[in-house]
Amino acid sequence: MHASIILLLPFFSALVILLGHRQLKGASVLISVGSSIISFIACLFFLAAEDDNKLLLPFLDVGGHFHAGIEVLIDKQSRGMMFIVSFIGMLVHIFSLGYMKDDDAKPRFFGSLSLFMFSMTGIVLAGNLIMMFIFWELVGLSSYLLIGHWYQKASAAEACKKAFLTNRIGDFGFMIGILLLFGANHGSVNLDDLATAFKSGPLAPGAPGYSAGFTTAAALCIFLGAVGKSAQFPLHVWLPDAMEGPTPVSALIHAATMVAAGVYMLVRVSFLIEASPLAAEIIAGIGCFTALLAALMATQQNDIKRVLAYSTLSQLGYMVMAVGAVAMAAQHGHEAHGPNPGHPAMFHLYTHAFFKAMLFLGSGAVIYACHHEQDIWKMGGLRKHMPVTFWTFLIGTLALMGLPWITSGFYSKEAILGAAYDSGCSILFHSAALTALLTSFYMMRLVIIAFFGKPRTESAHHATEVPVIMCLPLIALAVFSVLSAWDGFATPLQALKPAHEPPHATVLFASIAAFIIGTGGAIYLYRGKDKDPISIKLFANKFYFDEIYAVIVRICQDRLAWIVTALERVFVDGLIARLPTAIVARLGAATRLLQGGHLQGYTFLLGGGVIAVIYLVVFVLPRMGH
Amino acid sequence: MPPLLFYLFALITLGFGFLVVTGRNPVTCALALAASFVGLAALFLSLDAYFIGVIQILVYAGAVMVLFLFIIMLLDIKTEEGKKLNVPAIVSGVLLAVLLTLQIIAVVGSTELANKTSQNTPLALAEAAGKIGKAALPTITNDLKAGTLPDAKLIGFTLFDQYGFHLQVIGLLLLVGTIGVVVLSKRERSAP
Amino acid sequence: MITLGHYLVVSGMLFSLGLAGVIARRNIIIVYMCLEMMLSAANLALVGFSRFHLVNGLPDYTAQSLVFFTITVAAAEVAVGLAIIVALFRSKQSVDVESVTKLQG
Amino acid sequence: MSVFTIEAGLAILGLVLLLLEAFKPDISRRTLGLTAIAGATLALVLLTIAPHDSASLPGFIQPWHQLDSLALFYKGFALVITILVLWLTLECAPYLTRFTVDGKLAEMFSLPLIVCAGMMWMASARDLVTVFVALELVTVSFYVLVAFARKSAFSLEAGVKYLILGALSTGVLVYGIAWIYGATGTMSFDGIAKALANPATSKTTALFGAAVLLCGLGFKVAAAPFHMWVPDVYQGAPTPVTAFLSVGSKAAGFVVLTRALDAFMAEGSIIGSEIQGFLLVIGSLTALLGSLPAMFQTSVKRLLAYSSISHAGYLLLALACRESARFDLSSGGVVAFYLATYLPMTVLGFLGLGLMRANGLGEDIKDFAGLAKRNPLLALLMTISFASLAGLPLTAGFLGKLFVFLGLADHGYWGAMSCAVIAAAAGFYYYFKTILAMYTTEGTDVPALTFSGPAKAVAGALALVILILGVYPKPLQSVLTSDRPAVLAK
Amino acid sequence: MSVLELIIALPLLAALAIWLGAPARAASLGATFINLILVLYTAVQYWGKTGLAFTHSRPILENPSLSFAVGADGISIILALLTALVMLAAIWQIEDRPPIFYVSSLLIGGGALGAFLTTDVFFIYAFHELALIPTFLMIALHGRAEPAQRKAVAWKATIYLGVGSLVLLAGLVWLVLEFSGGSKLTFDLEALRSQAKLNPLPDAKQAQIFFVLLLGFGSLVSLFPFHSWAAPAYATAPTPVAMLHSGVLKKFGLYGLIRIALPLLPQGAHVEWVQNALLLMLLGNILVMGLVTIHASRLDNTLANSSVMHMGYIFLGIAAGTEIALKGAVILMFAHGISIALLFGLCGRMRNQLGTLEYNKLGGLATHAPAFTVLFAFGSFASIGLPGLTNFAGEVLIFLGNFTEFKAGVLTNLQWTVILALWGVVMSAVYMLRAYRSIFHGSPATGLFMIDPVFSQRVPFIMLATTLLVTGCCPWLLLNLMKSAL
Repeated sequence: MHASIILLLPFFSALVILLGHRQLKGASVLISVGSSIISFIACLFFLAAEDDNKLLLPFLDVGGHFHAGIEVLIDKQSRGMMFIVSFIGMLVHIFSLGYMKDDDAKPRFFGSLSLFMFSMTGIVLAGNLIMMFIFWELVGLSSYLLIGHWYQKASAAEACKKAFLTNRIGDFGFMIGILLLFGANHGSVNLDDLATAFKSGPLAPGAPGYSAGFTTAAALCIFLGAVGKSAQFPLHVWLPDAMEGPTPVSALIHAATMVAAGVYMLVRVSFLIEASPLAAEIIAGIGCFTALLAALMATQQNDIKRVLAYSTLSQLGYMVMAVGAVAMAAQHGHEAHGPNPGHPAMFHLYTHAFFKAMLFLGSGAVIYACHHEQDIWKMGGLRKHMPVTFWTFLIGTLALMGLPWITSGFYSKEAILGAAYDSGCSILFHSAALTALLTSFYMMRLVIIAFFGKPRTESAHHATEVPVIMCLPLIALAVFSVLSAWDGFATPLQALKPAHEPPHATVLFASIAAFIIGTGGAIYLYRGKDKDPISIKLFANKFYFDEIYAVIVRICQDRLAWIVTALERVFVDGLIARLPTAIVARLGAATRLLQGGHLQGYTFLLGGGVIAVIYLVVFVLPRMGH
Repeated sequence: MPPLLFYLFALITLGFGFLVVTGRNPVTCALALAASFVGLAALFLSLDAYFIGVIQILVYAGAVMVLFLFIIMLLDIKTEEGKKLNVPAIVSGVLLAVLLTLQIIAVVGSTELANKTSQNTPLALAEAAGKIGKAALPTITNDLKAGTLPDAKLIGFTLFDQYGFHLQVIGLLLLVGTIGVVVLSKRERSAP
Repeated sequence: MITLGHYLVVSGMLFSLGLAGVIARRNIIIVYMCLEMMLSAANLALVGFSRFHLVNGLPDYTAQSLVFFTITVAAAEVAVGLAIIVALFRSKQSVDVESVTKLQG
Repeated sequence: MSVFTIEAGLAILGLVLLLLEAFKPDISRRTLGLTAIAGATLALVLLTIAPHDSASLPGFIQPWHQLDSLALFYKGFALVITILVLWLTLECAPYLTRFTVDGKLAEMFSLPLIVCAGMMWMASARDLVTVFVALELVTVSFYVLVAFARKSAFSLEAGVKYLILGALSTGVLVYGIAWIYGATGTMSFDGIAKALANPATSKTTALFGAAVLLCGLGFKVAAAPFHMWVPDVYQGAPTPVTAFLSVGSKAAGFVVLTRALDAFMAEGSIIGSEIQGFLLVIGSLTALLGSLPAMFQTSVKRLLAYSSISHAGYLLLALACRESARFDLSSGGVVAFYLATYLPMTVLGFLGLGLMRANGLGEDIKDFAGLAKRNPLLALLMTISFASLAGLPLTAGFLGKLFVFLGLADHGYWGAMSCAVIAAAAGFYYYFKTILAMYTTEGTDVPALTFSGPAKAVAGALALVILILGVYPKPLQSVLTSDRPAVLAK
Repeated sequence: MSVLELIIALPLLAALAIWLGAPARAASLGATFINLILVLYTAVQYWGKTGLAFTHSRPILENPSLSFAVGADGISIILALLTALVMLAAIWQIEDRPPIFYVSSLLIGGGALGAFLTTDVFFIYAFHELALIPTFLMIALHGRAEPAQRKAVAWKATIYLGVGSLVLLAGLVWLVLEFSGGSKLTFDLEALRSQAKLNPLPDAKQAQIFFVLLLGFGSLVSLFPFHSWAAPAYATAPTPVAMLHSGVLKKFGLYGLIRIALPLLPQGAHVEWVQNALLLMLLGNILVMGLVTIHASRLDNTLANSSVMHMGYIFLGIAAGTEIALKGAVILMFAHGISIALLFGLCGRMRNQLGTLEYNKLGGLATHAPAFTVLFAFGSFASIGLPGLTNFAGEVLIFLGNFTEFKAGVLTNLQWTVILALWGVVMSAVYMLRAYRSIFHGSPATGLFMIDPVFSQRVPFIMLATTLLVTGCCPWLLLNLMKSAL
């Protein structure tokens, strides 16, 4: 019941707004915000819902035992995730009321936002992979629409296209994975069914036809979907560009929820990853690599949103690594304890959602205040002009850096480091720690440059605190950034938290050391500077991935398309269309020559014809035994 | 017929035929054709087809060839001497003629039918008279009994007994021919 | 000994000769003569066959009737044909086969 | 009244018309034409009510004249095409008279009646003598008709070509008859069939005779390689005569061919399979040699000539499929069906050409440009005609082709079938080229084109027949298979 | 008189009436509107039923047995619905055009309806041919190019389609000969089917016939490598013709394969050489044509080539031949028809208003023509295969249908093909988004100005977009119609 309200409310809101926004005008904003608030309230009730897996609507009903319907799977993960989505969604809606006040295309924005809420809800509640895929694509669409909100800007137009296409590549793998599982599990991609199948069904080790390679392939294909959506290497390139969208969008979609959907999905199919050691290692490796890579890139970015974007990339890599690491640990017999243990990745997802959304909204407030200035070197001294924003932003930053024992980020990061440690792979653990260090470094760098010192430009100088309607969400999120990991807070969400184990000393040490070294380094380097004292081109230019990809796309796509088109013209059109036409035309012209108009020629043909016929009938055909 | 005569007439027929095909002057050709038809008529006679032989001479060598000559004279057609020969046409004509002849000879050679001779199929006229019996006119039967072949009578009997209708159609055809000639050679009126 | 085969060969040669003339000659009147030769050759074959195909011990006169018809038809054809040739001569001043090549292709 | 009397009456009517014209020179050609049409129509009516069995014929003609469904069908067919040709002559008279020396057309009304009688006799012929006599009557009449508009250089040239080649084919035909007679000892089709069933008959001789005879007949039906006369003669001859040649003369040729092949390919015939192979080869060749050059034609009349060659190819292929096992129609029946569908579409095509000539236009494809604007009705009717000739489904032309293809496929003659398919594909091209021209809009500031009410009626009726036969062929089929199982029905 | 006969006759009668002088727009819109209602009525009537319904037969020939027999099952009704919708939209969007535009649209639509709703092979074939003629004439006479060029394009298309039809005819004749059974040739599809069930042919023979039919039907559907007519033809065709041919008439070939070839030759598509050939060809459609589409630099070329490419997916469904895949194929046929008609319709409007469709000359249209942009987005995202629009349902069912027979670890050729074909989904996103980006996004290009059509002109497109949305969100509406059809 709740589930259907949560799912359908934003759907109708989106439908009404997108189709009728000309007639609705301002009312569309109210509809959207209202629906998000109602959804959130419904979600609070939903937190108490019992575990369930039921069919709401037969979407593709083909008969037989196959039906890919709208199935709602209610368990601890969907409940928790639903809370995050609806809560942050609501706050972003409210924040947008202020942020988008002067935008002409406000209804379109809110319509797309509602569409996103609908799609994200769908992913969270999805009880089977096909439904998940459906909403997976739909969040891609809403992300496309929102990134391209200011489509007149060429960069925004390119960015939304890039985001969609990169995600499509991921979905390509996701779909293959779904198909493989669909085939192997005899037509069911229901998550519960699959879990059973991997435990004791046709996909369990030892079942007839079991193949480890197949399991790995399926896991990696599914993982490719997550790589796209959660912007993992090598499909990470779209996320920084996605910052072309309005900042609330970046907060909601490209920080808190949508990009986390990949992680959520991986956790949902963790049975699959656990079934394949190789896949788990690859996933962990990719996540770890992404985390490190993005962190390095973040250290040299000057655009406030880009720093946050790379930080998001890095954190997503963290989560993905956690998924892999937990699976590796599980393969080593490292079972999680406790009655209802959560997953470290989910836990980090949960805490990260709040503080990263908070940071994005904060940066939005800064941008808003500085008249859409995004370069941190053109800010400075904002601490005094916008105190609320500064303090909330600082809390978020500290949470992200993992200020020990106080912020939620510390606990969740520690859980991941613990998982990496448990995985038995020391490279994972070391890279994770290094990433944590870098995180502290670049975040501190950001805060120091933007908020401390003195204003470096006019716009920074005249910046004032944002209106209340924008402050409120910041404050709410800041509170959550600190409290969300505390026991006793939001009891039902505890399920997201991993079983409480005393942290391993190494892990604890690494975590704290990373925080201190990173912060210290940043303070040492950037305090009072008006210019970046260090310049590493490789990091600033994001390891030249965009350029490399541009070359690859040009060769693999444009050149190939050109060549194939030429070949198609020459061979297909030439051999199948033009050649026979030419032959027939020649034949026709030749036969026309017979008809020269000369009587002697005709008599010759007639006489020759008679002779030929006689030859054929009397001398040839009888021998052929016709 | 003695073989010698057969060969003689065959030679006349074919030789003059050859002259028709090769002659440069149309008048020569027409006269050669008439001569060839006379030879052919003789061959008809040698096949006991007296009536046909006579008709051949009367209609062909007589009427038709006169018509040809008449037209040639009327139109005052020059000989072809001035004009160059159409060599490909001649070559192909000869080639086809040779091929066709070879084919016919091959067919003739391969069949028992061709070995029939007048010797092994003597006309047993008296016997035939008995067989024909009442189907024919008494005069035919009488002639047969007398040992002569009443060729003209027999062909006339066949024509009028079996092919009366066809004769009339042929008449119609001749009429159509006449009309055609009139239509096709009408002079244009001076003032239309 | 003269057999039916001899007659057939003569007939065939005459037929071929006519055909050669039809193809090789340019004067339409001569072409027409050659056509008559071919018809006659056919007649010879018919008469030959009729002589050796005995019905009641007599030559088969149905075939000879056909010969009779052929000769008549040939006469009518010659009349019409020469009329057309005369018309052609009147309009083109020529009876050469090469004077009628406008229709082609 | 027996059928035979009707035919004789028709010939007599032709003679009477000639006499009328000769002795009453001021008689209008309208009167003459209408009389001829009335006579032929009366003959058609009488044909339908006359007794339809051979026993009704006078005894003396029974040996060489028969009345089976094939004969009756072709007799009716000959009458219908004669009526249409006579009417077309009347319609085209204003411009035809410009090419005759005395501005008169009397023979153009009387000769078709005689030709019609000749074709009707041919349809009933039971022996080769009758075939020869009737065929020559038709041929000689056509010599006259083709060259009739002799003030036109084209007509005269066509006349000369038809004359020489026709006479040549007559020679070949008689030579073939001679050899068939020599091989079988008889002229009658029944006798030939009987003799060919006898293994003692000399196979080589029979084959030779049959081959030469079929070459002679092949000329009449425009089978390749004896088709060269067709484009030139069709183009040069006056349009009504072309229509007559292309429908009437061709049908007559095919009825004789059907009879001859019934004899040659009867059960147990020693030469049956060779003749069948011959037909397949010749049929495929004809279909191709008709279609391929047609693609390059700019004159629609010439194009129709080539198309008629191509259609002859399909018909020959139909004749090659003897026992179409699971088919109500025998090969002769298929040919008859095809010809019955061929009649309205071809006549309609030539009618359109005649009407265009009557409006002072040429016969080239470029003269068709913008026809849809000048006269939408005529354009539509011509479209129907050409679409049917191309063999477009839902028109009569498709069913005929379908039956041919069914027959070929049933026998597994895939080679011949692919030739027919290629020819049909080429056919699509050239027919639609013409249709396209009719609807082009560029450069068509030419005056409207008009034609008379009766012309509209006749053309409309022909188009309607095409469409109705295309979707409801049952009546035609039942005519062809009604009470005469022996010949047409299997 | 069956309601289906009325549905077939109505457009043809309207065309006749217009030719006789009836007001073109009113008559054709009236007829197509009534037709749509009738088709919807049949769909409602058929709801929950199975098998052939509304059957009626009028014999026109005894032996070979031909009859004008109508009848519809779910597939026919879905395709009839597609035809009625697209025909209404195509006719509605015609503006200031001579009556021949209306007449030809009615004839194409009527022909397609006839092909989908008759159950006699003869008429199925015949109606399709009937619809080809106006297509050909309209491209040649009113195409968007110089006269010589448009004629060349029209010829190319017609020759391909004509030859394809003849090959098809040969295949159909073969079928009729093989399956008529007894002593009588019949063209009745039901009779042929029951005979095929009773006496199935040996696999090798089925494969041969199937291949012939595949070539015949395939060239009508622009199966690679017999596709090179399609792109220029659609790019050149007048808008209503492009909408109707690519949207509706092209589906005939696929319909024929599903309706005639598969039931009669159930093993034909599964014999190895046929299947491999089909898979290669459809991969050509998807991958080669995908790249060719990416290379296109004009909207009409992109749309035309994409339409060729998408046929590959439907063929993939046919190649699988499982129930799920075939139902997916039918849904995709419907979806592709609606979406491509929508896109071609909008493309035609753009060409009329802007005079060019070159990507490098366009841009920023979304600013002035937002409604137009939304409508275009519906079409392009449907064609990308976005969930919520019908195409997705079709595609996903086709993909799933290929995996119902699965041995873990061993992928069949079919399944490898699906995986390769999935890459095409990425490619279609590449070119459609590029088109969308170049035309609507960015700053408005100078000198090119375009405003939204007024509401009445928007109606046909809204109708199509709504159809995409409704059936996309509720594909079971279509699936329910096909309960037992396969």
